[in-house]
Amino acid sequence: MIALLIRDLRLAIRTGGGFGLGLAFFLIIAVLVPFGVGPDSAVLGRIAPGILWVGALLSCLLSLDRIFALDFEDGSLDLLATAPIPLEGLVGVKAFSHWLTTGLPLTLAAPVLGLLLSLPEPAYLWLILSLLIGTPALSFIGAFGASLTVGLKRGGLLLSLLVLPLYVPTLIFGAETIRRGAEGLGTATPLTMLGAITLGTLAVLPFASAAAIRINLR
Amino acid sequence: MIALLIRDLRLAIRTGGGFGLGLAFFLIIAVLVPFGVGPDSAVLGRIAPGILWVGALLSCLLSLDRIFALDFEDGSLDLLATAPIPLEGLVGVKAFSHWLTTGLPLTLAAPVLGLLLSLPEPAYLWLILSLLIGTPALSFIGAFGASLTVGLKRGGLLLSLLVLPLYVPTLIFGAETIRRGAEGLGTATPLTMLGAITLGTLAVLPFASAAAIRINLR
Amino acid sequence: MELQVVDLGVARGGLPILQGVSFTLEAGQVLVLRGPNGIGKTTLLRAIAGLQPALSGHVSLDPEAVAYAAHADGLKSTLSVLENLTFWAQVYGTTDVAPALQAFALQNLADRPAQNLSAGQKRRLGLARLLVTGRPLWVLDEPTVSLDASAVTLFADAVRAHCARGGAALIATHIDLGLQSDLLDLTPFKATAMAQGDFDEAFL
Amino acid sequence: MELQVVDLGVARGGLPILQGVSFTLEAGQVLVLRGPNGIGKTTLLRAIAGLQPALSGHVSLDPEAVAYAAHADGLKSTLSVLENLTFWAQVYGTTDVAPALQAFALQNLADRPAQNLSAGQKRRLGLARLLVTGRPLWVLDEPTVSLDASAVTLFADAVRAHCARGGAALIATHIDLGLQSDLLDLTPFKATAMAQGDFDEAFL
Amino acid sequence: MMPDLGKYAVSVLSAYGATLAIVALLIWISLRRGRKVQDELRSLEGRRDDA
Amino acid sequence: MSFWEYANPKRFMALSSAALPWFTALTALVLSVGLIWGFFFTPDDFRQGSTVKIIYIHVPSAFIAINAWLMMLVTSLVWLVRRHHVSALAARAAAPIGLAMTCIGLITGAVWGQPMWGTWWEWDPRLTSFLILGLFYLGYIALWEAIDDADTAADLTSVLCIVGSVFAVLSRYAILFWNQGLHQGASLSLDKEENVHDVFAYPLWTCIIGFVLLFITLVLLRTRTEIRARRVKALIARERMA
Ligand code: HEM
Ligand SMILES: Nc1ncnc2c1ncn2[C@@H]1O[C@H](COP(=O)(O)OP(=O)(O)OP(=O)(O)O)[C@@H](O)[C@H]1O
Ligand SMILES: Nc1ncnc2c1ncn2[C@@H]1O[C@H](COP(=O)(O)OP(=O)(O)OP(=O)(O)O)[C@@H](O)[C@H]1O
Ligand SMILES: [Mg+2]
Ligand SMILES: [Mg+2]
Repeated sequence: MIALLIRDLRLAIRTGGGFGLGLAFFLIIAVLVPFGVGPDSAVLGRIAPGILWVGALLSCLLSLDRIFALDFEDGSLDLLATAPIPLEGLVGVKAFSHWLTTGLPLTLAAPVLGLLLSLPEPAYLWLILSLLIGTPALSFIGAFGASLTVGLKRGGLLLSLLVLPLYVPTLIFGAETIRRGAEGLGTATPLTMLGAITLGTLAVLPFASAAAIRINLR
Repeated sequence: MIALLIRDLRLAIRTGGGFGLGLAFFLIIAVLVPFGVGPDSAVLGRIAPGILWVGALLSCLLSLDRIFALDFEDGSLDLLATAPIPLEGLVGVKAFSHWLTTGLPLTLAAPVLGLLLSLPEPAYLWLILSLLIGTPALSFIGAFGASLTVGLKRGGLLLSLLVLPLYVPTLIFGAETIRRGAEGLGTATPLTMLGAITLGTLAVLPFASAAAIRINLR
Repeated sequence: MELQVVDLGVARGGLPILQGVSFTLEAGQVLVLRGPNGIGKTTLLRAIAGLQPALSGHVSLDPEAVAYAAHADGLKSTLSVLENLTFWAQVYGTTDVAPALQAFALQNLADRPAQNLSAGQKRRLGLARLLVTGRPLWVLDEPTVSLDASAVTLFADAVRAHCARGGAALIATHIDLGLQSDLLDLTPFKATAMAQGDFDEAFL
Repeated sequence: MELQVVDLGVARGGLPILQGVSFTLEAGQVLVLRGPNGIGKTTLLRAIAGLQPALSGHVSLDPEAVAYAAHADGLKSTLSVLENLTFWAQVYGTTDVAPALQAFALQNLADRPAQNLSAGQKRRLGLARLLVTGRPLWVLDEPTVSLDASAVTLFADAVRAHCARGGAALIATHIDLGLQSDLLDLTPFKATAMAQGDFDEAFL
Repeated sequence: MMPDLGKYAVSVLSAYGATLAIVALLIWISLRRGRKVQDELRSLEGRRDDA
Repeated sequence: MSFWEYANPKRFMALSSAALPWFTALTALVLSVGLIWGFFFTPDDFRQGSTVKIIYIHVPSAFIAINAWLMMLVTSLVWLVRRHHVSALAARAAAPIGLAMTCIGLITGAVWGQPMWGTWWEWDPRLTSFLILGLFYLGYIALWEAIDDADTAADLTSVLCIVGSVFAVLSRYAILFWNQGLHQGASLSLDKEENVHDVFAYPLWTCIIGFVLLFITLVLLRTRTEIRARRVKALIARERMA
C-alpha cells in the first residue's frame, strides 16, 4: 500500500504536476473573481471566505475525475483488483494521495490568496484550520464519486454533478467557520461538525467506493 | 465537415449528455456560491454578474479538456489528420460543436440562475446578450488550449492554467457589460469589445490550433 | 496447485456467452484456449481471475493464486520500465526485479519511460510483470500480440521456466506459441439461447 | 499509383532510428515490413502517411493518397459499428458502407455499440474503415493483431481485392499473412549513432 | 363562475398553469415512452402479449 | 406464499395491469375534486389574498418530492439486499416524477414568494434544502442514463441513493445552521393547535391524497415501461446471440 502511495505521488508529480496545477487553478479562481466582481475591497473581503472555499472545492473536483479513470483506461485497475491489496485499502490510499497533492497544498496556499481577496485579519487562522480539517472529506467524497463513474467515458462532468451536492455540508461548515472567525463569533460548532463529517467519510466511504469499483469492473 | 459536426454532437449526447452536464455544472456553481458567501441577497445581487460569468467560464473549461483528448486517445485524431479535411476546418468544427453543447445552453439557462443570485432586473437582457456574444470566444480559445495540450496525459489541469489567462479579457468585458446594464449605464463599449474579441478569435485561432495539433501529432 | 474448472458459465453485458466449460489444469501444464473472435475467451479468463462473477459452475482455485495479464498492459507511461516493474513487485511483496528484466531482455530499456517504448517493448514489459507476482497460475489473454519472433521465444522460455517451477499457465491466443501444451477449443461451449421463458429469465 | 521511397530517414523522440530506407511499391503489389520490436516500423509508416516529417530522403507519393491504420483503431465506443463506419465514409466522401461491412463479416454487428465488441471484432471494424476511404495506398501497422484465423483470411482477401483494383499495401507485421508479397527487413537500416559533429547535427 | 383572484390573479394562474403543464408533460412522456416500448416488445415477441 | 412473490416481474405485470385502470380513475376523481374545491370554492386568506390557492399544489408537490426520494431509498435497499429487479426499476421509474414534483414545488413557491416576500427566491433553509434535493434527483437520473449495463446501473444508483440520503440529511442540518429563514412552519401537523383553518385544510388534504394517487399511478405505469424496456433489451441481446 505504501508502494501504491509512492507510485501515485510520483505519477502526480511527473504528469504535469499534481500539486502545481491544482494549486494554480485555485490561484486563478482567486484572481478571476475580482475581475468578474470588480475591485471593491469591502465587497471582496465580505465574500472572500466563501470564494476561497468554493475555489478549494472546485480545484479538488477538477483533479478528481482522474483518481481512478487513468488506472482504468490503461488496465492497471483490473490488475490492481487482482493484486493482494484489499480494494478498500486501494481507495483509501488513492484518496489520501489525492489529498496530499491537492488538499494539503491548497491549505498552505490559501492565506496568500486570502490576501488577494482582502480577507479580514482575524480570519486567517480559521481559514487554515477549516481547510485542514475539511479538505480530507473532499478527497474521500470525491473518490466515492470517481468510483461510481469509473469506466464511463467523459465521466468527468457527471462526476461533478454527483459529487457537488455531497460537498454541500462540508462547504457550509467550512465557510461558516471562517466567516464567524472573521466576525469574532464562536467557531466551535461548525469546526466540530466539519471534523465529524471528515471522520465519518474517512471511516465509511472507502467501503462504499470499493463496492462501487467492484461493480464497475464486473 | 458536416459529418464531423453531427458525429461530435451525437457523441456529446450519447456520452452522458454533453448539454445536460455542462449546464448542471453551471447551475451547481450558482448554487454553491451562496452557501459559501451567505444568504444575504444584497451582497449576492452585487456579485451576481461576476459569479455568473466566472461560472460560465468554468463550465466551458471543464468540458474543454476533452475536445481533442478523446480523439487523440483512441487514435481517431491520427486518422482524421490523414483524412481529406483541412485541420483548420476540423478545429473550427470541433470548437463550434463545443459551443453548441455548452455555450449556447449556458446562455439560455443563465437568466434562471440570475434569479437564484438575486441579479437586479435591468441586468437580465445584458446577461443574455453578453453571454451570447462572448461564449463563442470561450470555445475557440479553449480549442486552442486543448490543441496545445493534446497528447499530454492529465492535460486537463495544465489546459486550465493555459486557457484561463486568455479568458481574462472576455471575462472582464462580459461581466462589465452586465454590471453597467444593471446600473443603467451605457454598455456599448464593453459589448463592442466583446464582439471584437469573438470575431478575432474566430478568424485567427483555428489556424494556430491546427498548427499546434500538427506539431503534437508529430 | 491445481485448477479445476467445473461446468463454468460466464456472461458479458448481461448475456450468457459460454456455458458448461470444464477442464483441469495441473502444475507444470500449459493450456491454450482457442476460439474465434468474440467467443468469450477474455470473459472466461476474467471470471477465472476473479474479476467478474461466474454465472454458474465452479472454479477450484482462489483468485489469490492467479496472475492475470489482459489485453491492456497497465503501464504508467510516465514511469520508467524499472519503476513500473518495481511497483508491481512491491504490490505483490516480492523484491527482485532483475530476473524479470532479464527474462524479457529489458535491461537496456530499464530507465526509459514507458511511453517511449514501441508496441512490442511495452508488451514485453507487461509480461515481465508476471514474473514478479510470484503467483502459481498465469492467466494470459493474447500475450504475444505485437511481439517479434525473438520476443515470442523469450516468452515461451519464461512460460516453460514457470511450469518447471511448478506453476501453470492458461493462455488465450490465436497464434502458435511453440509451447508444448494442451488445447481447448471453446467453440462447442457457446451458450445457446434460452427457451423463451418468463421475465425473470429474460432479464439474465 | 506508385510509391517510391528514396533514402528515407526517420526519427522518434528526437533520435534518428532508421536511415537510408529505399524501396518502390507499384500498383497491385504488397510489401511487408519486418523487423524486431522497436526497430522503427511504426515510425516509418507514420512518416509515409504524412503524420511526421522525414529526417532525410524523399517519399514520392502525396499523403492524400494514403489510408493509414495504426495500432489504435480510432473507434468511438458509444457509436454503433454502422455509425462509426458511416462517419468515416462521409469524411472521405464515399457513400456505400455495405461492401466494407460485408468484407469483414460485420453485418450482424452493425447496430452494436463499438464498446461492446471483443478485441478482434473491434479490429475488424478498424480494418473495414480502409475500404471506405477509397484511397489507393494502404499503410497498415500490425493489422492482424487479435484476429482469429478466419478473420485473417477475410483480411487477406480484402487486400488481394484492393490490389486487383490497382491499389497497393504496405504492411508492418510479425506474423505470416498468407499473402503473396515482397518482404523488406528493416534491420539493416537501423540508424547508426552519428559522428560527433557540430552542434546543429548533435541536436538532430 | 371564475373566482375573483384580485391583484394576485397572475401569480395564482401562472402557478396552476405551470403545474398543469409539468404534470401533463410528465404524463405525456410516460405514456409515449410506454407505448413505444410496448410496441417494440410486441414486434420482438411477434405476438400479442399483454403481460 | 410470501410478499416477495409480487416482486416477480411477470406477477407484477399482471397485478399492475389490473390495478392501473382503478388507480387512474381514482386519481382523476380525487385530484379534480381537490383542485376544483381548492381553486373555486375556498375563500381568500385575509393576509395572503387569493395566493393561498397556491397551497393546494405547492404543499402536495413538495410532499411528494420528498417522499418519492424516501421510496427510492427503500426500493434501492430492497434491490441491494434481495435483488428483485422490479424494485430497482421502480426506483428508476420514480426519479423523474420526483424531479418533476421538485420543479413544481420550486416554481409554485417562487411564484408565491414574489407577492408574499417580495422576491422570487430567498436562500431560506427549506427552499435551499429543496433545491439540493433537486440536484440529487438530477445526479441520480444522470447516473442511470450514463451506464448501459442494467444491473450495474441499478447497483450503482442504489449505492448513490443510500449515500446521498445520508448527505441530504446532513445538508439539511448544515443549512439550518447556516441560515434561519422566512418559510412557513408546519401548518398541517396532526397534534398542533394552530393548524390552518378547516376551510383550507380539507381541500388541502384532498389534494395531497390526489397527488399521492397520481404518484402511485405514474410509478406503476412507468415501472411497467421499465420492465418492458428491460425485456426488450434482453430479447435483443438474445437475438444477437442466436
Ligand atoms: C421557491 C420557493 C419555495 C419552496 C422551494 C418551498 C418548499 C416547500 C417545502 C419543501 C415544503 C414542505 C412540504 C412538506 O414537508 O410536506 C413547503 C411547505 C409549505 N410552503 Fe413552501 N416553498 C416555497 C415558497 C413558499 C412561499 C412563498 C409560501 C407562502 C408564503 C410557502 C408556503 C408553504 C406552506 C404554507 C407550506 C406548508 C407547511 C407545512 O405544512 O409543512 N412556500 N414548501
Ligand atoms: N460490454 C459488453 N456488452 C455486451 N457484450 C459484450 C461486451 N463486451 C463484449 N461483448 C461481447 O461478448 C462476447 C465475448 O467477448 P470477449 O471479449 O470475451 O471475446 P474474445 O473471445 O476475447 O474475443 P477476441 O478474440 O476478439 O478477443 C463478444 O461477442 C462481444 O461482442
Ligand atoms: N516518444 C518516444 N520518444 C522516444 N523514443 C521513442 C518514442 N516512441 C518510441 N520510441 C522508440 O523508438 C523506436 C521505434 O519505435 P516504433 O514504435 O517505430 O517501433 P516498431 O518497429 O513499431 O516496434 P513494434 O514492433 O514493437 O511495434 C523504439 O526503439 C522506441 O523505443
Ligand atoms: Mg479477447
Ligand atoms: Mg509498432
